[in-house]
Amino acid sequence: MIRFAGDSGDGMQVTGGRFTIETALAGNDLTTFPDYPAEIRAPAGTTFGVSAFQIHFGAVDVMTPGDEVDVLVAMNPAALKVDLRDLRLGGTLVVDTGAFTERNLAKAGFPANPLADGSLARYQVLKLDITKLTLEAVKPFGLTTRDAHRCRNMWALGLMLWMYGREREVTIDWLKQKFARRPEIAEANVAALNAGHAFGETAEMSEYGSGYTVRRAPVTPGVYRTVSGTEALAWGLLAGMRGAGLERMLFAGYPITPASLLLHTLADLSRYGVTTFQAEDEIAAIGAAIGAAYAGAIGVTSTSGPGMALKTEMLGLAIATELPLVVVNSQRAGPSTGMPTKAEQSDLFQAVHGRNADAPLAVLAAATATDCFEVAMEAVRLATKYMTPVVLLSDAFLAHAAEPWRIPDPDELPRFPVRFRTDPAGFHPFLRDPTTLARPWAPPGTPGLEHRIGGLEKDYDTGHISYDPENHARMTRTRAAKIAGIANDIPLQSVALGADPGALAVVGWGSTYGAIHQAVRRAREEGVDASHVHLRYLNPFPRNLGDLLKRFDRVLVPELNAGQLVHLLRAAYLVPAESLSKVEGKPFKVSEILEAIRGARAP
Amino acid sequence: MIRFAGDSGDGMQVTGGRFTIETALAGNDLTTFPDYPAEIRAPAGTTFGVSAFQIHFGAVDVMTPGDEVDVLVAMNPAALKVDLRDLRLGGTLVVDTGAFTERNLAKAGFPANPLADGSLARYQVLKLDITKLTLEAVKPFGLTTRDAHRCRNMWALGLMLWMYGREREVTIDWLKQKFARRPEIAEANVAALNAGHAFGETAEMSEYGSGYTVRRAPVTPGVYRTVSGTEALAWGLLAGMRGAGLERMLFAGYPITPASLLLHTLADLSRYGVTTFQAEDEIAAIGAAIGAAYAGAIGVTSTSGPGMALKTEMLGLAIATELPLVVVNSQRAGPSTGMPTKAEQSDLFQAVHGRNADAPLAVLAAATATDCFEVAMEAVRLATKYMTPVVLLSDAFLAHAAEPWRIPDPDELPRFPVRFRTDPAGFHPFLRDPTTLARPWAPPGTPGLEHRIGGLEKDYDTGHISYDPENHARMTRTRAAKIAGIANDIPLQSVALGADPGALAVVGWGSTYGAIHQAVRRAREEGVDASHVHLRYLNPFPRNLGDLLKRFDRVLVPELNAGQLVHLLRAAYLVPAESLSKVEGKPFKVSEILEAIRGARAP
Amino acid sequence: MTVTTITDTELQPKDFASDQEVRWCPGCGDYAILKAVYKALAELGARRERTVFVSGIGCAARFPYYMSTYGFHTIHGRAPAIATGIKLANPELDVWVMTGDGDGLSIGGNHMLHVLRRNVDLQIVLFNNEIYGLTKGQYSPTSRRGTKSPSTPRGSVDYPVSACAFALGAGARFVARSVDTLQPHLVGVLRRAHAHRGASFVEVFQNCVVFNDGAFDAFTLREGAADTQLHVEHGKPLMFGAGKNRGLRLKPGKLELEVVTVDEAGVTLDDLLVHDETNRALAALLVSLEPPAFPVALGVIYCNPAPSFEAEVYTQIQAAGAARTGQGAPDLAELLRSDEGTWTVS
Amino acid sequence: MTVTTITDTELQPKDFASDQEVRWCPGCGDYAILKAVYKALAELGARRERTVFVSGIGCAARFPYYMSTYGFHTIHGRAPAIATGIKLANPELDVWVMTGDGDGLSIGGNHMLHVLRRNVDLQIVLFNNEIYGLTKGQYSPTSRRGTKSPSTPRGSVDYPVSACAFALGAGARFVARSVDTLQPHLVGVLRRAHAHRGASFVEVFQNCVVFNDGAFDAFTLREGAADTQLHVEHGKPLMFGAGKNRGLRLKPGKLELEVVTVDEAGVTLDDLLVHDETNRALAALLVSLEPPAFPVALGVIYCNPAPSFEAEVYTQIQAAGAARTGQGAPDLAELLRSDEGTWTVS
Ligand SMILES: Cc1ncc(C[n+]2csc(CCOP(=O)(O)OP(=O)(O)O)c2C)c(N)n1
Ligand SMILES: Cc1ncc(C[n+]2csc(CCOP(=O)(O)OP(=O)(O)O)c2C)c(N)n1
Ligand code: SF4
Ligand code: SF4
Ligand SMILES: [Mg+2]
Ligand SMILES: [Mg+2]
Repeated sequence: MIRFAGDSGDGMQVTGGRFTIETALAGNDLTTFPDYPAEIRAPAGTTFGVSAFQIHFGAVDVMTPGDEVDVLVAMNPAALKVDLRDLRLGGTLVVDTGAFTERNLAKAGFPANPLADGSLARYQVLKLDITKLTLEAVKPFGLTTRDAHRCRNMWALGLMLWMYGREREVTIDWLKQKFARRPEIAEANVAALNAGHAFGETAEMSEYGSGYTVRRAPVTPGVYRTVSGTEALAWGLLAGMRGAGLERMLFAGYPITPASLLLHTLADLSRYGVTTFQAEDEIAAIGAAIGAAYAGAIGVTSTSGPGMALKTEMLGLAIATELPLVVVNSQRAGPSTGMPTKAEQSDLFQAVHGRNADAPLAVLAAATATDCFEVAMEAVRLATKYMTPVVLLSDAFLAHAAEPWRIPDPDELPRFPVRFRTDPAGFHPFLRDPTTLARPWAPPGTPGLEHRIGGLEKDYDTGHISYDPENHARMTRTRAAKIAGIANDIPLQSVALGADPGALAVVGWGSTYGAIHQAVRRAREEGVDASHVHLRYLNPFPRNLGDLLKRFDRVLVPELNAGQLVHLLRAAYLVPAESLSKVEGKPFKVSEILEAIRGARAP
Repeated sequence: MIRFAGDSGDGMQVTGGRFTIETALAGNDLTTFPDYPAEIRAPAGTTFGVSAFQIHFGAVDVMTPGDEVDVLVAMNPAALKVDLRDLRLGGTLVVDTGAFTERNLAKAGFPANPLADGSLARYQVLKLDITKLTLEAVKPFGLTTRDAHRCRNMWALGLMLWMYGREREVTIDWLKQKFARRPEIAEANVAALNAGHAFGETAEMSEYGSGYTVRRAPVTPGVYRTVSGTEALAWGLLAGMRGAGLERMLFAGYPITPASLLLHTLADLSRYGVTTFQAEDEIAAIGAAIGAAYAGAIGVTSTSGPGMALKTEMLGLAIATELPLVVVNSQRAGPSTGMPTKAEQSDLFQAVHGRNADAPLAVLAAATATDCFEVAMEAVRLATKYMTPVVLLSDAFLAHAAEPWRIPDPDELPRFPVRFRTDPAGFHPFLRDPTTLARPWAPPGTPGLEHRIGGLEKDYDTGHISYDPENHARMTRTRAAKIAGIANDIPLQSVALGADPGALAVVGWGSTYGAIHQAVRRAREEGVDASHVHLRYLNPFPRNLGDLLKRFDRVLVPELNAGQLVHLLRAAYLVPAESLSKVEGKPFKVSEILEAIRGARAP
Repeated sequence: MTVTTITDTELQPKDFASDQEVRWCPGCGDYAILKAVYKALAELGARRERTVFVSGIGCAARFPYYMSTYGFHTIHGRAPAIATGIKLANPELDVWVMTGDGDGLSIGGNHMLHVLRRNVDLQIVLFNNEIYGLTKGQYSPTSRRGTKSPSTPRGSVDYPVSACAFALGAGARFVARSVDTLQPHLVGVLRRAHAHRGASFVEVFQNCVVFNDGAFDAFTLREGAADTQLHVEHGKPLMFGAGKNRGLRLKPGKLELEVVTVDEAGVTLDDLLVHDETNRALAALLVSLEPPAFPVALGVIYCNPAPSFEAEVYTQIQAAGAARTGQGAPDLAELLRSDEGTWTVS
Repeated sequence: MTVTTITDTELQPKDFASDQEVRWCPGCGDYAILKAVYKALAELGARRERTVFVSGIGCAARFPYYMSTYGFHTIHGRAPAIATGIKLANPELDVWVMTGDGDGLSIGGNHMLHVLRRNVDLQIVLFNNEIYGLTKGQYSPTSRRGTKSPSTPRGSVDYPVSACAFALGAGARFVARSVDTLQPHLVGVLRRAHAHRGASFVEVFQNCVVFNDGAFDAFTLREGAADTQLHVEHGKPLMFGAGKNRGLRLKPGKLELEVVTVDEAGVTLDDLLVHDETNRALAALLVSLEPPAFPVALGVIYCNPAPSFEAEVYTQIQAAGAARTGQGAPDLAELLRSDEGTWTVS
């Protein structure tokens, strides 16, 4: 695993992105994870300003950004300060000595120069004056020092591509096209890239040889690209809209980290039938989405913890009026403002229980960047088929994580056309479909179906306001039955890896998929009888889940929260599930789960 | 049990109130329940305009408003229409024939006059032209017809007081004092009261004799009064403020049914150190309460379902900043606007789980009108001692229900003085008390303790902002441990009635206390081995609760929701607790619980 | 739920009434407003199936239940947000927002600000009874200082907000005022509001007979109305009074209005200010007039149209080369192809 | 957390700085505002222990961390509500609300409306950079039409709200404006705001170098400032310009301002409007002035004091016969005795 780390201005994200593509092209399976500085732009050279990009790749499916870094490229002292802790002992450290100036060392808070004081003895350190080497390489193109300096990342990329025996063509084309309007910049970057690569070839570097080259991973044929969780989510929502045969999606949001990315991504897609609306707050955002749903579009809103809290009352209205709505929650560390840029899975309770009164809705969670595409489509399907709000749980990690993705052929995508009500005969707005229990969707504009809906309780048989006691009981039961019924319309829970029945079921949900999967695989390699069960449907649960779990001696539930799914499973099935909790704003390490598995295995 | 029912304008609440006092004076134990029309004032004479007041009394402690009515006083056709359904077969029905005019019958939606069409055959019907009799009785005082008409309720009261052999003196004094400025009105009302009473004495009524007189109930000596749940809550909060030795309470609210009553009650008590503030919405209300808590007062806010939803984000802030706050939720039927005047217990999930992130707080529930006083004091104690928001769950029923109450001697009330931090030495705002884990309360104005707090995660050791992973885990654990630790500072869970261990534990919380208690008592009289366990502490649970429940073969959990406490108990203790759910916006009937107990008993 | 089938014949006021029994207190001003809306809709030939009434919570907010059009009784204070979503999903719909002084200016003030500033094409009718009616009489943000209510037993101490001053400050482009009891006037104002493309803000002084009876008697009572009401009309001098001879002018050199009498102290008609609907400063001065010193300004006080929000949104989307509908839009395949490059595995 | 111990000697600006490293982008206008606040506090002899800075969320809202006073970094948009609670609990405290254009006017618009109308005694400083800085550059309610941002790639279409026009419409009694880079002017405005009892609203044009650099260059650049800035002073004629000879007057007979040059076309000094802080209509006209046609009005535009909310609340409570404190108040026993009657069981 490689990590590129430098100052926000050093272009580490681009460098990582390019390395990713070249690696994917080389047929390796991989996952990547960018690590941006916290919300506020920090002074250059400081530790708050460090930006990093990490790629984990190998022969067979890789699902985590990995635990320990094999090669760390540190473009300045601050980056070294922040990221060294993750470099494995004996790992390779590439540093740009040119950036280790007094000033930068001070800014990073190094009392002495670590390159000099022997504190790096436990690593293989490559001290290269990348700055100087780059400036020389690009001299011919007469750039400003600033622009020339900006080519450092390409030099570093070139070196890394050489180390792992990767190609450069695609990147070179991309550079040319990207700087089409400023050819000298393009040329300079290409030159830096080549220089870095050439440098690798030179004698001094031979000992690192191409020992790093990694075997190809077997992959299904098709056209591939890398996709981030946010992109996959955005496109999945669009694909869902298409699948439902709807004309329009209204995506209403209010900026909040890490959810804003989805708003930005969809704002660019208006040509595809999505209207984006930046509302004055999260309440107005979900309100507009509900209004749009009432008017016959699919309403979507997206936010994170604090914003989710503000949507609580409106969710109640959507449940009471039974309108199709998708609410995406990119979970972050809390409570309150917490740690806005850090990932957590702690909004599950809120999604399932967090409203006044008995107010059930459907809850789904995406497991990987590419899974976001399918889960988003499924959310639209359930929302429109059951006339209900659906909460889709993502998190700060999935929002940024990227993976290679086989681009689906639009014709192979599912279709679940909505039928708007048009027939006035016998119509009332809460007349239910006998199987789904969904009410009819009759948008304004439909002649003869004029009707009124609202948050007050309604009569089961007429849809009028009703305070009748028995009726309220009946409506409450029906709302619950409708959501519970979704269990008959979703796949039975399967085991992702391992035996069933078995000794230990490791049950997860959301972005912990990769870490759990790797841990279970390694445990099995060690001969531990462990199986991986990963939930996409958190409310309702798949109808076989209880029986499935009861076929295991023990159930371990790793979560990035204080123990929420484990609580829901215990209540639902009375299984003595145990919690493996991590609340550090970071993904699980495979080793952490593996240890717990070993521990749980012991009787 | 008696119910007075009439038009909103007929003064049924006053009538009931007076009957209550006279009954209490006669030494009977009782509970009352007013049933107001829904929020909007409806046209006079219509069924939406019916106002009723019900008194249930007997020899030994009575805790429910009772199931079936023995005597129904119907002052007009609409009242008959609405309330007859609750009159037991063979019960006594007193009607004012004078009000059964064509117009009123039509307004009430009677095709034919029920007094004439024999549809009331199954009841003992007393047809009295109360209107005419009243007008005659008050003629001497030369009132306007409107005022004269207004005396009808006193006539009916007189009759009922006679029926149950009650005194009139206190009521007569009260009337004189109430209408001190308009003696003719006072006289007329007294005359009507006496006329009704006298009428009872006359021959035609003899068959109803004083057979209704009820034995005295044994009660602890002391000075008594009737108190509603809302009054008890208001005074309990004040008593809590006194107990904590605080100078001031800021009560910030936004009107909402049925919570507004508390705002109204406290608005009158400014002389006692409470400042009330009607905010622009529920968010601002809890915001102001948090600001006040930060500034060294006890902050209190009160609302109902939809308003509670809006407070979600602010609750997160209060948890993150660890400020003492009491949030009263008068639960009503939902979801969304639902049935605003109807009671439900469906906000328990929201109180315990309804926030983003791992955000624990303390949750208490009041069981009876008088219990509101103690629970309110306890809420203030826990909030100030543990520096945490406390959610106090009440409901639409408790808000209105009234009971006789032994007025406590202020000196016997608990004291739990707050110690504000004043010493700068070693201070930081998240320095914790080793036993309670509470942080210091250092209000602005204290020299040398200037500090900054906020919603971002803080360093455990300095209180500064921190994004450190391990620190976040530690803070999350600590916040949870602090709330969990409250379990060591509250009474062990006791059994309210019945054996321990036993065959069946009937576990309740909140306003269902009376119905469950009666049902368990009757079941035990039938020889069923059932016990009543009633929870005041819903988070954390008393530390012996798990063991206690495991000592019973079965656990039945009656709730006015779709099954929320039962879920929490199953998750916490893996006990196969069963739910008895009622969601009709009405209290349980004793019979409903009794049946369930009989059923649960059967193996 | 009634099924109303469309007839091609003109709809009468009564055709806009739903089958639901109207449940306001007898004598409530809301009845009159309901009547005026029926009349206005009939007069402007509204289609029931294309008309939507959106409300929050409150007595006023029960309004949609009494209409035979589409209706959405939402939650407290949020109607403008939901109405915005409706317009964004289907700009063809004719959307009305019915709100109260608490619903629209207390809990809902922020959405009101933004829907006005964005200029979403809606008719917003604010029933101002200066009280919280539905929750039984607490004071509201428009209640005058000293209002005694269940939550302010000794009288309120905060300064009320002026609905129209707020709307103007928020950037509203249509601000008008009327009174529940002034039927023809109210109908006219509602028609003007409907004709205006963009957010039309209409404040209606509405009498709450139960909790705030007579709050507006100072200028709404028939007798004396001529002297207490100033009916503004674009291009006409600002005149009022039984004698039709009193008017408003700028205090010489000052930015203040004063009441003058024509043909007294040398005042001529030409001295009077002429109403200019498009002048925001004049509008601000007019809405601030209060009895007894001044008459209350009624009618269309400000009207200065500009393109509406949802119209601009779709103009931009079309400009971005969108097909009319999501289904007709370019194929997803094109979108899924990456600008960062794809690769093929075979 | 630093423990700052009180000295009786005068506090210097630096004494108001906390030990926390300031983390705004290099060159951010927020630094200048922070400096001005330090200076203003020192000049008016503020006590650290009695001063509280309350903020919501945003770059601007990080402000309290950089103060050595008490501080509360609350949640997005809600600072005015929390500040109101602080004042109601302890009116003696000197409370500042630091907010941004998104925090104060987007999500927080409703609380801003009500805190202004209630006239709670606070200094409210709104850092207007016409952008959402903290969340990386989305447009805000004060962004001009056509603003390209991550959420509006083709430019925003909604009409911005004017912070000061909104404040005036909300009933604010103190409205002032300054610029981050105008140090002495800003310090002066902050001192006036502090002197005003009641809600003081101060809009500061603040440059976000990263996401909206140069947004205010049209009138904030040194060169030409004399012609693009109108520094208003109560009682002084509204004049500006390099030549100190240009001014504002009312278009004859109209409610509109026009720029005139003294001693040109017969214009004399007396024709110019004289600034009257207490005239709301004038204030509304002044805040609406925009370059290039007009200069931007800076300084104390409106100041018209009235008793503040928390003061009135306590006056009323005392009138109700309250003891100074809850503990000193009448005995509960008295309260618990019922007006409906009690009875004794022995
Ligand atoms: C979130 C929420 N808070 C409070 C309420 C209670 N509530 C309903 S209507 C209302 C105010 C009504 O006043 P107004 O808007 O003036 O309407 P009116 O009844 O006077 O016509 C309030 C506080 C509610 N339904 N929802
Ligand atoms: C409830 C909630 N919604 C959204 C956010 C994300 N957020 C933080 S600051 C901000 C806007 C900041 O803009 P502004 O108030 O203008 O401050 P600036 O950063 O420009 O100084 C937003 C949307 C949040 N923290 N909380
Ligand atoms: S309470 Fe007032 S506003 Fe509401 S219906 Fe009755 S009279 Fe009308
Ligand atoms: S993002 Fe803009 S406002 Fe925020 S700190 Fe940077 S420059 Fe300042
Ligand atoms: Mg009102
Ligand atoms: Mg900003």
